[in-house]
Amino acid sequence: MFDTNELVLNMGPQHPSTHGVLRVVLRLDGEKVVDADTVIGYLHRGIEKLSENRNWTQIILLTDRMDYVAAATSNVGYCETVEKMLQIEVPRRARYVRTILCELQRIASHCLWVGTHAMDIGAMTVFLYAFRERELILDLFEEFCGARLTYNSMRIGGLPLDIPPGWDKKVLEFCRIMDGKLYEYEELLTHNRIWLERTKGIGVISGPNAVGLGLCGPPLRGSGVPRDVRKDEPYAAYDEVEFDVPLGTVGDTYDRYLVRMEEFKQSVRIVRQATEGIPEGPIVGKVPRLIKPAAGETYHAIESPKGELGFFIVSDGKSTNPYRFRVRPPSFCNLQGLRTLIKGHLVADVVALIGSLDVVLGEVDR
Amino acid sequence: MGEAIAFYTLAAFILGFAVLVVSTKDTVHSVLFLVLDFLFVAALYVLLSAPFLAVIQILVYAGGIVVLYLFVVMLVNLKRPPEAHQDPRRRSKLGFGLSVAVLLELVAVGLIGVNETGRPVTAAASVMPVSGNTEQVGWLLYTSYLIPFEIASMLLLVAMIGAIVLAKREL
Amino acid sequence: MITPTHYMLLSAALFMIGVVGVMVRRNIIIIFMSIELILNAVNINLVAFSSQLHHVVGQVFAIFVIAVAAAEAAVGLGIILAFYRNKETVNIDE
Amino acid sequence: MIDSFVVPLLKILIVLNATLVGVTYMVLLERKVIAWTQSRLGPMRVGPYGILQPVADAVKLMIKEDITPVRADKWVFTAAPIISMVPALIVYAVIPFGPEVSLFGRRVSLFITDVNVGLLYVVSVASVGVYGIILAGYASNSKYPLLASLRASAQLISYEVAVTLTLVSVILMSGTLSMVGIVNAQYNGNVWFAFVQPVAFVIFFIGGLAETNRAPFDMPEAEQELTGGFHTEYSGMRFALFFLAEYANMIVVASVATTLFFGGWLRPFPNVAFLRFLDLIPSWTWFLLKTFVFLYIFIWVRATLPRYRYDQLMRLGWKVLIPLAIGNLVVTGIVKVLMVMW
Repeated sequence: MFDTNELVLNMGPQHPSTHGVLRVVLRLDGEKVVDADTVIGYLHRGIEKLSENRNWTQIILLTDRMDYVAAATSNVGYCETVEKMLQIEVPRRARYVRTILCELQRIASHCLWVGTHAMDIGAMTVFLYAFRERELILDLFEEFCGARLTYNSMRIGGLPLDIPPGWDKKVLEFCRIMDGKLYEYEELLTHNRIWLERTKGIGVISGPNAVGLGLCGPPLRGSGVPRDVRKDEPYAAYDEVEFDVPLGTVGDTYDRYLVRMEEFKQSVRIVRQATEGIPEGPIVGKVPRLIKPAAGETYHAIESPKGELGFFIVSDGKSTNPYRFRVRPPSFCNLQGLRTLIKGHLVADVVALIGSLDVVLGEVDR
Repeated sequence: MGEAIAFYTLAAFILGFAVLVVSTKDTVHSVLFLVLDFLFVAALYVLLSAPFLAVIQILVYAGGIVVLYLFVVMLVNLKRPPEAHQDPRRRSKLGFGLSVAVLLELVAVGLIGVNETGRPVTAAASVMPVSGNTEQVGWLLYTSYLIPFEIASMLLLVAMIGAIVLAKREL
Repeated sequence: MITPTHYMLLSAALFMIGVVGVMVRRNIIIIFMSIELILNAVNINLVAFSSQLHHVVGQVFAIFVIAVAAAEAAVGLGIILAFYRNKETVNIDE
Repeated sequence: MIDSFVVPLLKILIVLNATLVGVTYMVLLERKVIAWTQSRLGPMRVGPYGILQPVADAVKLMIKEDITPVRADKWVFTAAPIISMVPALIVYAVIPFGPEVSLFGRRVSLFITDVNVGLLYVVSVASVGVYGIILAGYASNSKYPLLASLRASAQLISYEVAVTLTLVSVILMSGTLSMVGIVNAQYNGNVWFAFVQPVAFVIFFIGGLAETNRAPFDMPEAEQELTGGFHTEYSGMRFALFFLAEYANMIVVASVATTLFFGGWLRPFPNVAFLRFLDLIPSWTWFLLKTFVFLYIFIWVRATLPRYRYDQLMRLGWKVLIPLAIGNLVVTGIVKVLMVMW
């Protein structure tokens, strides 16, 4: 009906389902999306440039501000990159705690994702259920490092503090609770007819196309590409724990949903193994008093909840700050796929797809 | 007396809104006045003890047909206001003159005719087997007027298909 | 005392307003609405006589008129949309 | 004089006020029930257990600035909330809350009026309610409301067809269009129509959800897609009117469902003698109780289900509900004819 004049709809940056300040300029034919432009940059703080003027330790707390729903993961990613540059051996105990924190963080991030994704599609109850469990994780983090959102929970070479006494018991207790709660989410969504109709066949992307678009993390695995940094290039203690990498088959929104729901379970499994197997020992390796890596460049990637989070750092070997600091944020790479995914779908699917890519704008814009 | 007050009030509203329908610049306002007009016509039907027809008037006209009008107005109004320029070819003056003349004639007829009291014609009133307005209408529709009723339904079906064919972008 | 003459006058006036609308306006949607007014004027007559004669056949015919009006609106609006899509105007003289 | 003017006026006054109070508390009920579903407490601050929350809401909405967008169509923009509120309220004219009872020594019927075409009246008034939403979307002169009002008009017209078809099968059962007559037919027939017309009831309920823009059919006001839909540009009291109209419509749908399918004011098993002690509870309480159950289900559904997509909703309406309703109607007619021929 609008075919003589397409309707240009400006979705965001102030919109309830753009998860922050994403702006999508949609060209609509009726309710059908003909084309979409993704506009980013509303949350740009110049973290990469700032980092080039901070010393190596100070950068840790900037990494908190990138993916603010999974700050500990960014901390680990950065610290491991610097450790790789300095060739520091991290003690086993620290690596185990890092694994636990990363996986707890993955559960927390996925909780936020399942809540908001379901909310975008109109199922409001899952949101509050998921936040209830996320709260438990935030409590665990608060006990570990004193903060609930931006943790600054890592140090180069290890951990700032040992885990508090009894903390591991609480983590195991959380794992027990989480197993039951996951069942609740699945009850509300996985076999819900409306949920199936809203997610199946929406935003289908094949494996090769997903690789071509540079998707990573759950969206890539949802298309059936077995790529998980934790398995392919193990870091922390991932080579010492058992877990499976869930894969999708079709590559639609429902597959991405299933992949993340399975990752929940795998994360709980990893946390349980790692917590039960924390070795005794020091928490910090041998770190020089003045951190000044030799000249050269390093790239190190870890598997953040959103996908492959990489740090590329160049050191000139002279100053106490990086010469060049560059982050490869998974949300940014996944967001590139949005335009391809939403073409031909309806306005209502746009929010489902934004949710299904699980982007955090703090990380996209940095 | 009460009937007279009701009639004149309703008549005033009906005519007033009708004038607004044809004279308003904004098409959407025009559609709105049309709805109001139909609602008052429905009230007139109640006054004429035809409640079934009144409800049908609201249901079909106000709730159905005019919504379609509004829908179309909204679709075509998106770009620019219609009647942006004057057209010399349209004889609006002639139309006005003609209608004013007929209206005057009507008023004249009315002034002469109103004093004649209407003679209620009761001869034609056949004996209905059921009572109540709705039942009577239904009875007639399904007995004496069954074939016209079916033809009307066919007409609606044809109209439906026609509308789909016209409005569909590609068949 | 309200007689059928009153209703006929009302109906005639409404009819004339509809005719003026058809003659004067150039917006095809308003012309269609004027036609609806005309049909309503007819209905008022039918119902008035039905009430006068104590016979509902007038109402039955009014229902037919409404059915026809619905058909007319559906097809007419379809034509308007098709027309608008080609010419991008709703004025009948363009 | 008293019977023809004072009593009806009093009844209108009571029903109107009860409705408005009921609607405001409906909002509280919804917040509370959804909160409990989501393991929260809901409003707790204003009064004990948040019981005065509606008052606070009303005050807040009244003192809020009433914004009219500059490029809006001012008259239509103001009229739209009123247009959606009025039909929701005048439907109560024909809803029977109870039978005739004697009150202060005079026979008083617990309904405002019982017209011959009661059910059609409800349907036709409800069909006028569409205008509020369409006009709000149009008058706001903004894209989200426009999309919402296009969605709304298509949705409401489609589901009206399905709902009206189910009503026809109820009319076939009762043989009358009068709301009181329908309740009496259920009394005389010894059965609530929900048990003889289960298909019609389910379609009516689903259609009712769609007609009142409730989840999972709340496309026209989908917050996550259209940022509030048709009332995006509204604030203050005008927004409140839309809000109240939605809840008033919910109560209407619940009351109509109660009247048509669940025996209105009748107690359970109205003809079973040994349950006579149930008559101690007045008839209107039964009515309110049944209506409340429906409202609870409305809220429950909202807390549980995700939202349908627009095209899926239309598909459900046209390809599932309407054929089903027609089939149900045909079967009802055949059975009815067979029963007469027997």
